[in-house]
Amino acid sequence: MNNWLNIITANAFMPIQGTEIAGKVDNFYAFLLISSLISSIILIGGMAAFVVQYKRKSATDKTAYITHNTMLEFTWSFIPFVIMMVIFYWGKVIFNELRSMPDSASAEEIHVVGVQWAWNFKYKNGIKQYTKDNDPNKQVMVVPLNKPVKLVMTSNDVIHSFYIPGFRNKQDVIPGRYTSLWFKADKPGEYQVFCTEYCGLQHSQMPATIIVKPEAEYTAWLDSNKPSMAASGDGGMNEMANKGLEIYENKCRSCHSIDGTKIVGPTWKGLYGAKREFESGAPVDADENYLKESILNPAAKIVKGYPAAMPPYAGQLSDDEITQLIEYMKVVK
Amino acid sequence: MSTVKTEDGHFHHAHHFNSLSHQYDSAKQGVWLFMVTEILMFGGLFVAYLIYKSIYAPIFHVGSSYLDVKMGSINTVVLITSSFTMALGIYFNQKNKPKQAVIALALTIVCAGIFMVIKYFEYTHKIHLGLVPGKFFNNPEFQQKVVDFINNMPIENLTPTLSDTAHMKKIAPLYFGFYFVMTGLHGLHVMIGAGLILWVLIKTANGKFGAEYYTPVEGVGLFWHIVDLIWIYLFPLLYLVG
Amino acid sequence: MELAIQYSLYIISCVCIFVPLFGFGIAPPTVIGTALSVFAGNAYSLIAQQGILKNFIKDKKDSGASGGLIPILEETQKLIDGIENPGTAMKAKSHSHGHDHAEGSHHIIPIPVYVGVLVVLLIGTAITVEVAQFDFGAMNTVIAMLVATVKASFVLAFFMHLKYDNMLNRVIFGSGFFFLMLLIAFSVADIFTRVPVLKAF
Amino acid sequence: MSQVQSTTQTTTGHDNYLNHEKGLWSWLSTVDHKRIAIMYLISILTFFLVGGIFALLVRGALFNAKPEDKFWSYITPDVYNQFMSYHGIIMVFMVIVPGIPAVFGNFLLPVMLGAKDVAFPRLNLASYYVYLAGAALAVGTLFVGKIDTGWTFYTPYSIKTSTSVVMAVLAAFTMGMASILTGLNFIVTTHKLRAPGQTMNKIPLFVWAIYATSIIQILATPVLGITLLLISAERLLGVGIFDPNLGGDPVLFQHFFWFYSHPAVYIMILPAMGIISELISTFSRKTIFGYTAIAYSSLAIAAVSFLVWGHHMFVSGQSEFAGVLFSIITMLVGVPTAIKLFNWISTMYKGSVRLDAPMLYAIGFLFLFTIGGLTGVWLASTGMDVHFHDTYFVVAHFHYVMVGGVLMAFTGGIFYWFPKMFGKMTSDTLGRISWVFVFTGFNVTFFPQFILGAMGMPRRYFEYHPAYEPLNQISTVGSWLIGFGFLVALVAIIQGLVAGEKAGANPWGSKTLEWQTSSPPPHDNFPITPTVTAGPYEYR
Repeated sequence: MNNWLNIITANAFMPIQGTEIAGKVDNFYAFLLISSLISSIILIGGMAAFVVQYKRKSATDKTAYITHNTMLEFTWSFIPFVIMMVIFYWGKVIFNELRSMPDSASAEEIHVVGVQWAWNFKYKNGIKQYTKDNDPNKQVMVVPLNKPVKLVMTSNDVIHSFYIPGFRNKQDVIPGRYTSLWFKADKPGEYQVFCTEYCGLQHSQMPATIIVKPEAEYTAWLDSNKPSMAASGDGGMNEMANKGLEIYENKCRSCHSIDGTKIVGPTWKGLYGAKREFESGAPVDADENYLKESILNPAAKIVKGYPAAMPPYAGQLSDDEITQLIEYMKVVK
Repeated sequence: MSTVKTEDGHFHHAHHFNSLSHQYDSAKQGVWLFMVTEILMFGGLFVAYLIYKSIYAPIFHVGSSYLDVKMGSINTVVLITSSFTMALGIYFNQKNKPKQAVIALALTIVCAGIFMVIKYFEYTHKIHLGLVPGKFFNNPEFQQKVVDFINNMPIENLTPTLSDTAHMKKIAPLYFGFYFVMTGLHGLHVMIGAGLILWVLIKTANGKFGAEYYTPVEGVGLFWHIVDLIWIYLFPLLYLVG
Repeated sequence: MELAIQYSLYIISCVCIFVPLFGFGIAPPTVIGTALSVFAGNAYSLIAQQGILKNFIKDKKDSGASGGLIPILEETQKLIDGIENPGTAMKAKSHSHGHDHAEGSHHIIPIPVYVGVLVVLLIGTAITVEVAQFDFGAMNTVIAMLVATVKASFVLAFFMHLKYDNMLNRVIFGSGFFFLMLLIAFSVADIFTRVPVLKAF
Repeated sequence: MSQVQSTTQTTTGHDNYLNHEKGLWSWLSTVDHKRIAIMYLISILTFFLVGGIFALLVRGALFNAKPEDKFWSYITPDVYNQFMSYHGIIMVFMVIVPGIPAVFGNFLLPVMLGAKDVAFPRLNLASYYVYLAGAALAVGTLFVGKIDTGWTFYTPYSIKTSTSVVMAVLAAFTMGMASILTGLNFIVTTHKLRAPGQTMNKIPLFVWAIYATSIIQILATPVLGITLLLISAERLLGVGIFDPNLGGDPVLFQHFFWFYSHPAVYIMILPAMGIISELISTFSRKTIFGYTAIAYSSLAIAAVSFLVWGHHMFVSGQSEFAGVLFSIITMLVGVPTAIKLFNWISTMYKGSVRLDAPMLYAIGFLFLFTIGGLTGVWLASTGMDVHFHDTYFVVAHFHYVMVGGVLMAFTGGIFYWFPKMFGKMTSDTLGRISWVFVFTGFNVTFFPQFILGAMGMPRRYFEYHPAYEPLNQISTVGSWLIGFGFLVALVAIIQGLVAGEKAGANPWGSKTLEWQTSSPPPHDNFPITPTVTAGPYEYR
């Protein structure tokens, strides 16, 4: 019984409602479901009835000669038109609500950067979350309950799309541009995030979780995770290496680890100066020249045991940026 | 199409048409439909051009100053003249004067040749200066000029996109992307057109056409005029509008 | 006739619903334009297919009227026949003329006209180059495009014989530009109505 | 009363287009539109088989949620992405877009108009070879570098990926060229080569549909052409028009792409609608209800299709205003579509309906297209689409329209016109069996995907949340049923070719012009050019 009620309230098959707008979307969904059901009963039912009723009885059946009926044609073009305008308007109202951003004073702003194939979240107080990180605490975006959250999003490489089924909201994340998305979660809990714009090899492996916490817990989380000055300054790293770290986080991190784990490409831990063995050709010491070549034209030397998956970065990184990256590699030990 | 000239000097229309003029009208309609596709194909480029030009005006302004207006103007005149001689080629075919028609068509091909030679000099000059599309671009002076131009702009004309001079410097090669793609595609059409004109020239010389039947000349002519038409728009857009 | 009433009713109701929805921005001209063209299309099809014009001319002629609008109407009817039944129209022509000379399509333009067009085009080029020396601000592109369009229409009309060609080819070619306009209009409707996203930190 | 006083009596039935000339070369160099249509049929069925195998592989890979459970370890994410891309590219550019126009349009359009051939027969042959060249390029990528962008080639992914995108886009460009040439040919044929008395309001609705399709092909394909050329320029030179790194706007690419690809959806479905009009009228033995409305609605769909492409981009970063604008115009497409559906159903009213295999496929079309069309309205409304965009809901919707619509009509068309094409009947029993499998299998495969979409499962996922697993397994099983159904249809075709009983000129008792000549038609279609005196559906 409960299941059938669900169809009427249109929770049927839809994910849990995490926001007020989700409820509105679901009401609209219910309307569409029911009106479509009625329409298909009329159309398919009518068709089935005619097929049965007017089955051919003999090879010489006489049929009625009806060419057209203006009144009927007008009716069945006008009534769908009116219904569709209602659907349009209802959809437009919801769409406007989904897209009209809260003013920045009252909203919590979080920056989202999509990379192949992970999400970077950055908070105002400097907290950085990276969804492909080994630390499970970092694979989430924590947001406050009952407070509008505005996401300012961009991408570092290709188009991704930030989709939260529970909030019925989705927005493409585009390189070279900012897009935004907002929600006001009204139920605490965990919500799934998907990438819905095809972005290559691990398109399906970039999920994230949004954790909605009551405001007090949220503030506590913000404070306890606030990066200390020492950590962010990263003692011992010079300015060049620091800049390199930034580039690493934006462009390299999803394929190269700095803690020795194998992701897609080789780890950078202890890379500088080590001997490299290749699928073909003589081994080489990883010096500046080798590293630069491997960044600009990765296909030249493929490290043994790894796929030739890295795109060339010629034209995407300047010479300065490459030097900074190599400086950073020197630091990763 | 499969029209043949019989021994007594008359032309026979293909079996599925009623008459020669029926066939002529159909063929011409076909050619016009094809011209529509040409217009829409170049049109796509023009749309992109207009949009980017309105967003990144300084790049296009500085970029056009790097093109040689003199060479562009000569090319325009050459192409217009070739259109004229092409029209004459059709005219003389209509009047059953194959000799004059061959001369007119040959002149058209010569014009196409001149156009391509001038284009060649323009291209090599640009390539020499490193003024080429993004991947191979190598001309810091051009990028600096774009930045200078933006710095000299009145402050109220600056959009957030333009104020980011580092970014503008990076994307400055965009103009030459457009220049090479648009003129390159157009140049390709000029060469195809010249080839087609050569084809109808040979057929004219062999007496395959006459006042009754000259559909291929007309069709090739339409194609050639479209090539001209596109240049008429390309020239001011690339060379003159800063 | 019934059909026309039906569709006009339908279109009027469209307009009634559209205009209040969008205010007087881009939509009303588009909607009204579409509505008018659909009206025109319907009227045309009625005239063409139900022979209204033909009957009208016949009635008038039977009642002895001549002059005035009648010759024009007859011409129009011929044009419609040409578009509707090219096969039969063509047959009729080749029978009556005995020779393959359909009007329009084989029109020969004399050389002086071509020379005139050439001169116009050269002058046009000179004007474009000259005008580019002066700065009209935003009008630069507009002026250049206007001159180019004038030149282009000369090429189209004379070199490409469109002036003497049949209606259908003109419509075909025009449609190319029309759909190009659609591509521009809707792309621009997106790109220039985007709201920039501002970062708070 | 049929369209013409039958002319079949004068033909002997011995000389037809199949035996007019002999030898392989006479086929390869033919300019006969009927032979070209048969060559298209063979190529398209072959590519359909290949695309179908890719579809089965894709569905097979999705049987289990996690990679470690997948029953075939060969399929890794990159292989899956390639399969998914090949399925899309082959099915869209090589099967469905050329499908009905190139096969049935080529075969029937001149015959239905009472013409001896299409306007430009040699161009017609050329377009076949251009199509084959494009197809060869596309299949060639299988051996040179593969392709993993999906059929949409979205930038900047298509610029960055290391697969052979240039070759693939050139393939699509070449096939677009073929599609332009075919469309151009059909428009001129329809304008110029109608038999005496065959006015525009006496041509069959299938011709109307093909005509409207050709207009779209002419107007939309060139924009795809330039877009694809720009992608290759982008990869080779880095011109920057679509590359955000160099100042380009990837959303502009989507505008350009969908300016073609949305009308392309109607390139696919309009001819199918034309076939359905023919089938329903013939098998109900009744005049089509609302001829004018159906004919004009084809043109209306063609026209409006150019104004709605932005509904593919509601969440892609286009402005809110543009989204709303595209949404309202999209709603208008629903009206002519509804007109068509209602008219077809009313055609059956007080008719004499016979459920032969072609009619079963037509009924299947109506059923599936109703569902596909209605869910299309859901997706056209902005508020709902934000949730459904790029989920399995979209996948299910367009498969309901493309497979449920186009392929049902295509298969129905094959069974319907088979006697005309080859002069032999197919087995009705086999035809019906294939329908049962295709129809059931189709619903089993794709209905669960609506639910998956509502639950939020994104498309083009290799690995997915375990909660979606049961429905995916149902879906995969359904795909096997479809595969089996089409195999049975193939058997029916081969059986008909080899051992089919001889068909008369007009086995279904239809009134349109193509049935008034012998089966198979003679080389010139009609011994004497017919004079048309009545409309195409005069069942009195």
